[in-house]
Amino acid sequence: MTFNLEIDGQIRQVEIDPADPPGQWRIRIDGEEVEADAHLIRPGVMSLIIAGQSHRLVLDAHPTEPALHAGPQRIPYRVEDPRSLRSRRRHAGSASPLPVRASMPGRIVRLLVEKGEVVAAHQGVIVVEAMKMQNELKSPKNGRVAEIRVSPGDTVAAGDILAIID
Amino acid sequence: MTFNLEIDGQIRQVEIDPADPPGQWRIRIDGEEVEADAHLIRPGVMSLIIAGQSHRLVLDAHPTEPALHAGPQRIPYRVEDPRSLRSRRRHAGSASPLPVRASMPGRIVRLLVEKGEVVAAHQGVIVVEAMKMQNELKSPKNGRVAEIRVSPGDTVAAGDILAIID
Amino acid sequence: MFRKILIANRGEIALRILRACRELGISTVAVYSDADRAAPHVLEADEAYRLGPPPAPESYLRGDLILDIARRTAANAIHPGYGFLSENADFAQACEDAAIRFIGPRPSAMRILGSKTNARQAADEAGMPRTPGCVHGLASPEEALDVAAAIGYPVMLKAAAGGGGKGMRAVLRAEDLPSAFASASSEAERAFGSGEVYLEKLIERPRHIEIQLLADENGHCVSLGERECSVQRRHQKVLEEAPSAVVDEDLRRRMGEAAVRLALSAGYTNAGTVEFLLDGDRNFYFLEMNTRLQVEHPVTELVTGHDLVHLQIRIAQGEPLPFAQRDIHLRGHAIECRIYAEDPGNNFMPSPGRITRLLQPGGPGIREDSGIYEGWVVPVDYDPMLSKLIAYAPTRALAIARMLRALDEYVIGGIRTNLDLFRQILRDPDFRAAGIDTGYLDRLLAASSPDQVNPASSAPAIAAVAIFEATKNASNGSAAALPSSASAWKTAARREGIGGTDWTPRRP
Amino acid sequence: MFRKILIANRGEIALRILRACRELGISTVAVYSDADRAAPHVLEADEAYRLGPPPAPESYLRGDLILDIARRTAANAIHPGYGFLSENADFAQACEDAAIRFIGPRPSAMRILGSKTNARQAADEAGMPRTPGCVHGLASPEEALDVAAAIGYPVMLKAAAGGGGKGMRAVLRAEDLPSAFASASSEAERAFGSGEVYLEKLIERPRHIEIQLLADENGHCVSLGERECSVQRRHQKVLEEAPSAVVDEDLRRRMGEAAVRLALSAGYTNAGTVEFLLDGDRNFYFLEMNTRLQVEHPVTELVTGHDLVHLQIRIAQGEPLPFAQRDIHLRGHAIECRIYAEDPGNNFMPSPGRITRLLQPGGPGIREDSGIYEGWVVPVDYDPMLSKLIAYAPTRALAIARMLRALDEYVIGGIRTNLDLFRQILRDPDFRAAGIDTGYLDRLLAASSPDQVNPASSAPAIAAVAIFEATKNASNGSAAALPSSASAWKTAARREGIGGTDWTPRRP
Repeated sequence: MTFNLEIDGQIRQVEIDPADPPGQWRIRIDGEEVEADAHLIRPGVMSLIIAGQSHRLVLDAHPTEPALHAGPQRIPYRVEDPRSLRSRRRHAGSASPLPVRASMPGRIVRLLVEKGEVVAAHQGVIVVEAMKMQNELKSPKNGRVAEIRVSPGDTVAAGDILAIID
Repeated sequence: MTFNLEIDGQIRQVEIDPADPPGQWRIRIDGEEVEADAHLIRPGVMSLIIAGQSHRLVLDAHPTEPALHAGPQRIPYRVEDPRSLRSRRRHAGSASPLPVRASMPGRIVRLLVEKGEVVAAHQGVIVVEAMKMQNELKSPKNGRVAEIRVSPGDTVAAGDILAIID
Repeated sequence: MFRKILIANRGEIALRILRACRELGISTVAVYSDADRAAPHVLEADEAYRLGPPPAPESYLRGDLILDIARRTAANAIHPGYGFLSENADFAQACEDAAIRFIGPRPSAMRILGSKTNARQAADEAGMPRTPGCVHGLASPEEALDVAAAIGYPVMLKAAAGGGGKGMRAVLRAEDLPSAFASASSEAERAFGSGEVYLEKLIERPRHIEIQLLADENGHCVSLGERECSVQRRHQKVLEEAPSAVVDEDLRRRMGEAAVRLALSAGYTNAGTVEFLLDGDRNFYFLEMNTRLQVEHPVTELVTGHDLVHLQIRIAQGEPLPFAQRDIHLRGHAIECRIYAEDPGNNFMPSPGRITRLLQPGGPGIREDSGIYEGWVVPVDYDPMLSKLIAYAPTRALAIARMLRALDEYVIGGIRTNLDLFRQILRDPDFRAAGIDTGYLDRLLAASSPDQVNPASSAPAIAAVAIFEATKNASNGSAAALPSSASAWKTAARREGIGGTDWTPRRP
Repeated sequence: MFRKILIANRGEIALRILRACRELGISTVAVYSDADRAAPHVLEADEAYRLGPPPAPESYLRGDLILDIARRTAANAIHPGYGFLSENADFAQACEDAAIRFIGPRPSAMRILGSKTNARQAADEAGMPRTPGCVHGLASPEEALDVAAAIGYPVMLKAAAGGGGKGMRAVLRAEDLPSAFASASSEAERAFGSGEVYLEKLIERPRHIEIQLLADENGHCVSLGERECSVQRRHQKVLEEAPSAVVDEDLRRRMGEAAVRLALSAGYTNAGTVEFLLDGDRNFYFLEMNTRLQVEHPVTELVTGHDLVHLQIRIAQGEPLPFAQRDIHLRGHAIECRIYAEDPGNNFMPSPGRITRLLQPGGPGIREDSGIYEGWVVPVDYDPMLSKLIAYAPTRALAIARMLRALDEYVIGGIRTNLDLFRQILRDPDFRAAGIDTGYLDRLLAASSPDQVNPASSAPAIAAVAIFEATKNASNGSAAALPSSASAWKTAARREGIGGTDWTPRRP
């Protein structure tokens, strides 16, 4: 099995094959081989031993951002469909459109950009209020606002796509 | 939904219907009506409020004996197929055959009865050894040994049927 | 003796009180809003009754409904916990009128000490040092200017009915005072239903030190030592410890005696806390009194060895305190972290939602007072506190090390929490040297970059994602399953045969 | 300072030692058998290495493999825990030879105090009271008859290398002695590889009281008070407490001083326990010394406020004890229950298997040293201890109440446990009055009917089964699902709209 993994802003190519006995895996990360011994403690909690080092890894089933707890660290990641990645690589320089999603339920307070506007990565795009606190949602990339799907006063659910940055 | 429940040596007829709003149930136990408000805490763990009394009930998924933890009590139970019960009631006085099962993995040490022998409920039938301790398996009912499926020296798994009492 | 107590609260404190009742052989009545039907305090109580919809004014603040349930269930007493109705003298009075014991001080004492201006007058009468400033509400901006001129700038405007930073303004110069007065007053009006504000001298870089009191109904009052609560974010406590690293025996005795004097002068009974500011020269100034159990009471329990909720109940039953001041000895050091559903990386936005994964710490010296479980959905309607994690050890340094160990064992998935914030505090050299004041945490947060760079993702994390992906469909049989404890056992059992095991019955 | 410690054990004690190492900033190496690949001590360690198949002689008793792993990982020290290699002087010697610190006493002290006959000689030299009888192994039944005649019947035959009731026989009359001698000797030979037996006067209805010692490598030794371990089943401890209800300051001091003298006379270092029998007139008799950490050490930690594993490590590093005898003060009362996978209703048969459901207790005064999790399969290969549940409270009565509260919160499903046994003990009037001796529990069990009649099954249990049945297929959508925390939240969120919530940012 081969797939691409977006983790900490980097894209890594990962190849994985089960080995013997059960629980042993051969994994290549960008070509570099790792032998891992994995046991499940309970659903989503894995004991992993790599070259004698013992690790506890816990899947964080966050609704919008899958992540892994590795020791004290919470590491967000995204598993990419190999095809979409290939197509992205082909059109190098013009990355695919990315959504701005609500990270929690709330109400739209105001829009900070307009459709067609050029935005920088991490620039504020939309302000959402929940539990009497305001939260500025940021652009995931440098690009142009392709679409805005909400207006001030709308209520939104966690994970809703509020805008698309092209 | 109607079924029969064997619990603490008694057989109770239980009828259950969902009520409104979700979580409310109307339950008749041998004709006596109970209104229950049930919420799931996590799989197998239920919060039940009946007439203001709050109960924590936990399913004990034991391999051979389903049971419920109700407060500090562990209550074994068996849900009966309505048909088999009806047939049992029709032939009142001659209950159906019951198995003697291994309650844990072990090795057969000796047989205390022979095929055809008359046995009383709770009479020792077969001795099993595990972890250097011996365990006497008892007859589930008054009856006759219809079948013995093991011999001394055999190893058995938890839940295996070792004999049938008719 | 009480036979039955109604617990008019939710979350960890409801569960904590419920456990105390059970230990004393008292049965318990829980109340809940619709958001809390599946909450731990409902699950563990003997009886449980619905109050209403999730918003607190329609549920946990409905004193009328709560009293009605107490009457119907024949509860002898109501424990209000903290927050909600705990400092509401009218509710305490209604309980008294209904012949149901309110577990806390009498309404009269609550009225004196619950208002900050009244409490400042009581402090004066008890001969207790307080911050310079007024002891009555300010009638006008002009009066505020006069008082400020007399005590000197910088000054602090505060709401008389307030707390938690609401209606509070630091004012450095006279020209800023009139507008600060207006905004503080209107904020106080909105938050507490009273616009009364007063003014006191601003103590620079103070430590927040508070004294725990217990007073029985026979006029016997003891101090159970201090807690240091200087680690605050925007005037809200985040981490507390006992004892304080800067309070010695002499200062502890003097603060304790002052606090006891104040309580006795107001006829105070039950548990209460007197809050002080401590300046750089270790002068202490009365700040306010909290007429209830505090969130941070466990650190005092760990260093004194006493159970404050047991004692609250016993005092309310009319029992005398079972110890005298000379019997109170502090031992070891305790630290509490308030674990919140909030995102420190995103301006501390609350992060309600479903807890999809929960691994809780344990072992020596770790106590967790928690109100959550795996699968619990943190409601949007209340304070987002999930749990209080408390570490106890012989010394402050070991308590810090133990807390860090426990934090590393703790995993909360599905929502964001402030677990990382505590790692940052506990590793900070200033905190470790006890160089803290009430501005400490805000400075620490301002200094640390909000967008922390993650360390390079490591091979174990990538390998784990890969294995989780490769075994995702294992339950359908379509892919290799990950072996677990059960498979190891099966393999071993098959190989060994059951008779060949070497279990030795001796237990050391 | 040690950089790295290998923990040559499994289960709760491995995890407990691992946590101590982490708190002291020392990295950890776990070892495991095939049955323990998914065990908590493997999961939480920094490094983990396989030893071999499940049986202890092929894994945790393989000192050679363990030393090899310690060498390869550059571990500075090995902590043996209890059981397995912890009292093996040859292993301790092998560690010393490999320049790896064995965290425990020197092999020479282990050899003196590990043999019961040698230890009895040392007790005589230290001027410590012991039971009348011999201080050497008995050469023949005739010698046994002579000794018994001299001290008078009843007498007790014991294995010199023994423990846990193996090779032990009470003898009431001379005519029974020769056959008892033969069977005790052959049982000892089988269990310990040495048939050496000795004989002592049988103390009637004794209490088992033991003194915890800590000795540093500078000749400084202190006693940390006593533990009462009289609640035993067939000579195996089941429940322990500290302090003992019958030991006063004077007796504590005298027993402590005697224990310290013995330890110093043998050049003992690190943690150790001197076991005594106490007769009805409160005379104490030396029984044996355990040259390692005890299972029941947590009750001492809770009443003294010290961490014995921290101190073991610091002593092994050559540090002096950080306190003197006069600094040791006992506070409050602690009780430990050893939770086993065994079935008290079925002759205490071990009950290995998968833990399908686990609800663990928590809150004030409860410590759990556990080695299990939901889904863990208790292996058939080792002692079936699952967990140690420890309750601490200001008084013995409250510690009992607290333990009962915690036991009621505890649910272990899928296997049988002895949780109910503890409820029975803690509710027993004799136990509550501290009227216990080493025969107490066997008498209690003999008196209670083995086939306890269950109370009539109640409506809640039947209703719960009915609802579980009715919702069994809910995940397939074929039946009504049971609402959970999540559904309550969704309903509320829909109804309220998110802007209308009343979350108040103030935190008490």
